[in-house]
Order: sequence, then structure tokens, then C-alpha cells
Amino acid sequence: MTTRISRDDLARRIAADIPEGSYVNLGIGAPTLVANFLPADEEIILHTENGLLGMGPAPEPGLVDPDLINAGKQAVTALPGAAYFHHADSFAMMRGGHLDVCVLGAFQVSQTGDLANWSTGAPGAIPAVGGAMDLAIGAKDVYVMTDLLTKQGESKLVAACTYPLTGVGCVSRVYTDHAVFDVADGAFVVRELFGDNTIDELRELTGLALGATEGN
Amino acid sequence: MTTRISRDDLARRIAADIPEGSYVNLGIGAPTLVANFLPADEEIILHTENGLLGMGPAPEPGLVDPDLINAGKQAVTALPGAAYFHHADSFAMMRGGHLDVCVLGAFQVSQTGDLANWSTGAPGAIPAVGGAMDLAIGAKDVYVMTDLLTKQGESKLVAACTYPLTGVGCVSRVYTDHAVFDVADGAFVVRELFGDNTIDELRELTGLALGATEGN
Amino acid sequence: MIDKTVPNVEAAVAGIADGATVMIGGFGRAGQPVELIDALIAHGASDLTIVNNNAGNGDTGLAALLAAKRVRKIICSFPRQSDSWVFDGLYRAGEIELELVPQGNLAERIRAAGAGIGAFFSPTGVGTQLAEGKEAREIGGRRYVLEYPITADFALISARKGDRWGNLVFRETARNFGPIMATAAATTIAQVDEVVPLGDIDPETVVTPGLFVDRVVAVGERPWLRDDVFVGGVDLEGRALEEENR
Amino acid sequence: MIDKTVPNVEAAVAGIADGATVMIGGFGRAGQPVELIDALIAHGASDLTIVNNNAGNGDTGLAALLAAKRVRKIICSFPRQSDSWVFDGLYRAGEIELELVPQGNLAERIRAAGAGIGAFFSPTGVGTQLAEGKEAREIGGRRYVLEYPITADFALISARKGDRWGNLVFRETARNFGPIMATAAATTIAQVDEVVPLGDIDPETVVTPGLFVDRVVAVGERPWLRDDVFVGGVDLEGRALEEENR
Repeated sequence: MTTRISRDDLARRIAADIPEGSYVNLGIGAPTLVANFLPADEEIILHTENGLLGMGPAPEPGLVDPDLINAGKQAVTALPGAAYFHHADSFAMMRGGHLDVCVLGAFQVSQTGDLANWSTGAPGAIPAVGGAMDLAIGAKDVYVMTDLLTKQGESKLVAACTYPLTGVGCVSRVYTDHAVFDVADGAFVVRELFGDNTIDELRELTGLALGATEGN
Repeated sequence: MTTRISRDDLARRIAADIPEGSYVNLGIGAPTLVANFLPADEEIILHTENGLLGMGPAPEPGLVDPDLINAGKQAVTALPGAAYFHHADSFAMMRGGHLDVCVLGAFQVSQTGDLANWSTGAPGAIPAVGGAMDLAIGAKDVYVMTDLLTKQGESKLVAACTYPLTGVGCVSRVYTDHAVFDVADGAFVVRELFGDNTIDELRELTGLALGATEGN
Repeated sequence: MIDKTVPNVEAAVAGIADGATVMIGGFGRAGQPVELIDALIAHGASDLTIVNNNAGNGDTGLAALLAAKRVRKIICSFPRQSDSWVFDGLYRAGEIELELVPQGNLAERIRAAGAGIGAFFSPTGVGTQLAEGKEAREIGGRRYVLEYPITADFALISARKGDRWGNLVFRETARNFGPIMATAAATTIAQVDEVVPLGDIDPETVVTPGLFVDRVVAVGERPWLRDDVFVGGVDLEGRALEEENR
Repeated sequence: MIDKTVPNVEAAVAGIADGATVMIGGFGRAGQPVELIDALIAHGASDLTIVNNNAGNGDTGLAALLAAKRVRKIICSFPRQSDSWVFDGLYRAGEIELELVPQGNLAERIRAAGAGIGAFFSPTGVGTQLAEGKEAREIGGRRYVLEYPITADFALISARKGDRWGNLVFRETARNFGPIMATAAATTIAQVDEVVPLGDIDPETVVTPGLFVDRVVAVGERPWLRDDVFVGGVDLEGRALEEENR
């Protein structure tokens, strides 16, 4: 049985890799958890694509402000030093490469860094992309936060994505509940193993010829 | 001897054609005079491409503010209701067709509405275009304010410009010291004659087959 | 005297014809001009093409316009939400056409329309389904697809304050699409919480200069802003606040 | 703690290498970061490509940088002015290269660089000498030419106030190119009249959000703003104020 760390532990692990002073966009869903583990004594500036830089935590109950929301349409706050701007300016920040890190969820990531996270391509599903494609190309480093396996036990790390793509060659690192992988030269390289996971086990789970960094 | 009205009278004549509520950019040089004749009891909003809408008159002496200038780099003021913006936004206003009227000077205007006003093409001259090409395409109506003739007596209204172009087919009306001309269907049409000018005289001065509106 | 204020929302939406393309501001509920949308429903225009980031939330505002069967087509980035049941039903029944656009391309295409840009090369969506059939090009080693402006006959937006020249300031993340939609429509109609005297808005802080705005209507404090409850919104856990307050 | 403030202009311009492309804000004198330019001259970098709307006024600021023979090439819209004698002399002597760009295309190309746009079709300049050799296209019945982004290694800009996160607000028409140049350079250096505590600038009124700014240096009240005299500027009749005060 392989070790699987919790969502919170994975969020904590990602938070530890984000240096002070970084400009960061946390995607809707699990990536939002990363905010909870950013060190309180460091300044890391959060961007939300609906027009706010310097996003703070959720407000106290009773202080919800309907005009102050994040991209997931949840109530948030603004820190001292925050700035509001319109949508064209906000996406110019992403597209122009001004963010340091985006953390995104995924259905699949390919070993060449392709990301699929907006559509399963299921017939009859209502398509909705939002800012996913902009986020995928919208930071110096695009990190994926995901379980390694689907509920059906299939690897989300794949040789080539079978789901509709969000972006091509855009992912730099994948944080999973089993291990952390870098995308390098068309292959996944194991950067860090959690618990008792071994590279051989991960090779078996993913069906991929995973590379290893020194010490792994 | 044909009547030639003064610069001020020409500016007054142009001002009379600008309806209340118009957004107007007055080019550097003579067109700036038009501002002096806009009716004091009407609101006409002046745009200056260096980032101000709602530009007011020159300040009182001693109240010159070096950060508050027009496109000619002269000191101006800002009216209540003014707005400042950056250069990309300012030229988006022009290029996007949001101004009603631009008034520009000219070296030559062709009967198809081509404008030449930025360069005489003289060898050795230092080229400088500024916002001329943006202004030329930057309003619903582009009015030219000019003497009909050069100091050498040559017509500035021409069949085809010989000077380098500022814009193609962009001029809608030409206000000269002799008459007002509309550009319509590839020809100049005399809209209004000043003083004792006649169409035949103007045809002789310009060498062009000028059209006439009813009553002229 | 220039006075772009109109006395009520009925006057504000006058002239919106059947078949018009109408941009509607807002990201979810924030910045959604609910009072103008209600007036548009009462006004009766149909066969509309709507440009919005979403496709309506709950049963109010844009969702109500859809429910009234006034919308032929919607251009948006994210129709499917936890509370988009009105759109979902129409879409599944084949009663509404959808053009899906990545959110940043949607914003930039709207801006391009307002800025007189003929088309632009965007890196967003390259290599995906949403770029299929679009002109592609490599520039400086990066791949791009050509995107065209989105224009509209009308824009309905919501701002915090406005003056009689049409200058607007917004509130927090309710700013979102309002300023760019104002530039891209032939006629821009802004509802504001409050009309203030000319000169009250500091010229340094104007977000939308008045030349982009044709009509301003005061709607007072928005009811869904009252009592610190985000009517129709989601709470800190993402649950609909409306449900809790029913 | 993030602190982008640096103690002096020498530290602000550190690292600008020979051969760098440097955007310099300002429209004439308004918004020209004179103190940073003086520091750049002292710093000594040469063989520079400068992006500015003009090519220097009088003998100070950008004109002084040109006079010091540090500039290989200038990209601008309007080099020739009543007080551009430094540039005029260098240009006539063949000692400086000039790329002339219509002002709106200059602004939009800078914005495109900051916004990650690969290229865009502009209607400005179509059919003129300045569009010769450029790709042209008709879109929707209007003619356009393809324009590419202008990027830079550094941007030197001048703002009214800044905070330690790099948020900036500007003053009147001194805003001009500052906000867009800040987005287009790898490293943006802002001189401000005053550094204010974080949180002092209302988030609704920030013009340049801090993520575009790398270094902030306070230069105090700009000397050419003093005593209501526009040092080096023109008076109401267009005469040089410097002349009058000599």
C-alpha cells in the first residue's frame, strides 16, 4: 500500500515551495487550499483574475461583501496594498507573464507538460472553460495540484492527454498525493517521494518511464 | 481680389459647427484656436491625446502646472468632470472611433480625403509624426483647418497629394480662409463661400472641378 | 449642458431592438446590472445575442432574461455553474446557442473592439479545441491564434457612482467587465448606485471616462447588497446564501 | 516583507548594462524621470536603445543622456521639437539611429508587450510611408497593418506616489506612458515624489499595480516643479520658460 498524503498536506507542501514576494494565482477548487498554508510572516501576493491583486482570506461571517469575490465567486477580502482592475488588465497580467506561479487542478497532465483540466469531453456535458486556458499559459511556473490517480485508479499523469487540452506544454511541476514530479525534456522526473512510495511503484501506477533526480 | 478670412474668424466658423456634447480633439497649432470660440454656455469636451478628457483653458499666469499640459506641451487646466488616463487608453479612444471631431492642420488634402500634414518630404528634414496619423483616423469627422493656398500661392487642395501621406481617405471637411469644402464621392464640394469668393475663382485657384451644394 | 442621466431604468433601456447584441457586465453576481436586466425583460426585446462572462445565476438577473426566452445566443466563458440551472435547461433543450470563449480572450476581444484593433494574436487556447479553425502563427518562437473583436449594439453595466457626463467609478471586484464593455458597444448604459455632482469624482480616479457612456441611471443601493447578505451568492463554503435565508 | 524601495537613484539604476533597451516615460517634460536619467548618465551604461515619445528637451534629462553619447538608437514618435537641439545635432551628424513610430502605435505596441499579445492589426499609418513593408490586411472592410510588441530590458518611469509593494499613482498628464511602460520591461524602476505606507493608496485608485514594478525610489519634490515655474518647459505662448528665467 502506497502512502497518499492528504489534500491539506499537499497544499502545505506546495505552499512551502512558493518564495516570499511571489505573485500567485490559485485556481478554483483544491488549489485554493494553498492559501491556508502560506506563512503568516511572509508576504506572498495573491491574484484573482476577476480583478484583484492582494487578495486576503475569507471575511468573518457577517462581513461578506458581494462585490468582493474571488474567481470561484466566494467572498474574500483585500489586504492593505491591494489593487483593483478590470478584466482586460487582469488577463494582461497573466498573458503577459507577470505572475510567478499558478496552481491548477487537472484531469490529465502529459509528460510534455500538456494540461487537460476543463472538459472530460463527455457527450452531453455543458462546456465551460472560464479562465482555465489563460491560467495554463499565465505564469512563469504552472504547478498542478492533483491526486495521482482517478477514483477509478487510472493515472492522471499520461504519455499523451486523451481529454481535451487546456494548454500545450505549459505545466512545469505536478504535486500529487504520492509524489512531486517535474516536467523536463518530455518526461516526468520524480522530484520528491512522499512516505513509502518508490519510483518503481510510481512507474507501475503511471505506466510511464519516470526519471529520477539525485537521491530518489 | 478674393476675400480671405482671418485665422480667428476661421476658428470661430469651425467652432460654430461643433454641436454641444461633442468630444473633440484640436490638433497642435492653428486648430487650438478653435477652443477660444466654443460657446461658453455649451459643454463641448476636449480630448488631448497625452491623457486628458475635459481639458480647460490655459491657466492664469503663475498657476502653470508642469504636469498638466496639452499635446502641444502648453500648460492647460482640467475642468470639473475631467478624467486622466494613460497613453494606450488615450489612443484607444481615438482609434476606437469614440471622438466626434478632430480638427487638424494640413500641407495638402486630396479630393479623395487623403491628408498630408506630417512631412514635406524635404531631404535632410528630421521626420516627426507624433499623433498625426492616429488623429487622422481618430474621429467620426476629421476636419482640416488651413489656408487654401501656400505662401507660394499653390493650392493645398489637390487631386492627389504629393507630400507623404498622414492618412488615406480620412478627411471629411476642409475649412479654408476662402471657403468650406466637403469631401464627397472623390471630389471637393463647396459648402460655403466666404465674402466675395466665387466657385469659378476657387476652381481657378485650385485647378479642381469643384462641386457645389445648393445655393452656392 | 450635457446630461446623460435618465430618470428610470425604463428610459435607460429604450431602443434595444429585437435581434440586438447586448453586452452585460458582471462576473457572476458581482457587477451584474440586475435592475437594467429586469427593465430589459419588461421592455420585451427578444432574439438577443448576449455577451457576458457567465450564463446567469439562480433565477434573477441574466438568468431571468434567459428564462423569459429572450436570448438566441450567448457568448461567454463559463456558462456552467452550481446555480446555472436556467441556462443548463435551455442548452440541453437546444433552445440557446453557445459560443464559448476563454475568459482572457473574451476580455481582450472586447477591449480590441473598443480600441479599434482589427484583430490580435493571442497565445491563449493554442492547440486546444477552442482554437480549431482559427488562423495560427508562430511569432518570436511562441505560437498564437488570431482573435477578432467582439462589438455590441448595447452594453448594460453596473457601477458604484456616475456623474452627468457619464464618468464612472466601480466597486471592488464588481469592476470586472464593465469598463471594457463600455468601450465596445455603440450605446453604453450604466446603472449606478448613486449619481454625484460633476466634479465630485477625482479626475485621477475615474475608471470609465464619460465619452464611453451614453446613459446613466441611478438605481439606489442595490437590494442584493443589503444586510451584509449576498442575495443569490455563495457563502464561505460555496453554498447558496439564498437557500440559507429562505 | 516585500520592500521594493531602494535608498537612492544610484541603487535604482544598478545593473543597466551596455546595449540595453530602456523605456523612459514622459511626454516632453511631463512624467520624464529626470532624476533616474541623471543617475543613468552617472552609471555610465552606453550603446543604449531608448524608447520614449520624444527625443529630449533642452539640455536636461533625456537630452543630457543623448548629449553624453550613450544612445545608439531611439524609438519615438516625435523627436523634432522647438527645444530638441541635442537630438537634432546628433541625428544630422549621423550619430543616432531613429525608428519613427506613430504615437498611438507606439503606445499600443508597448501595451501589447506587457499584455502578451503577439502582434495586432492597427488602422493607424495605413497607406503611409511608416507602414511600408508591413503586412497589411483588410478586416471588416477596413484596412490595417500588423504591428509587433516593443519590449525592453528596463523601464524608467516617474510617478507621484508609490508604496513598498510598488503600487503607483500618477499626477495629471504626467501619467502618459508610465503605466504601459511599467508592464513592458523586464525590470521597471519608478521614481516617486513620495513613498507612502502600504495601504495608504486606495486599492480602487491604484493605476499601476505593484507586480509591474521592481524598484521604487523617492526623489522628493521634483525641482522643476518648484515655484510654479516649469523649468525647461514652455509658457502660455510656447516660449521656453528657462529662457525667461535665465
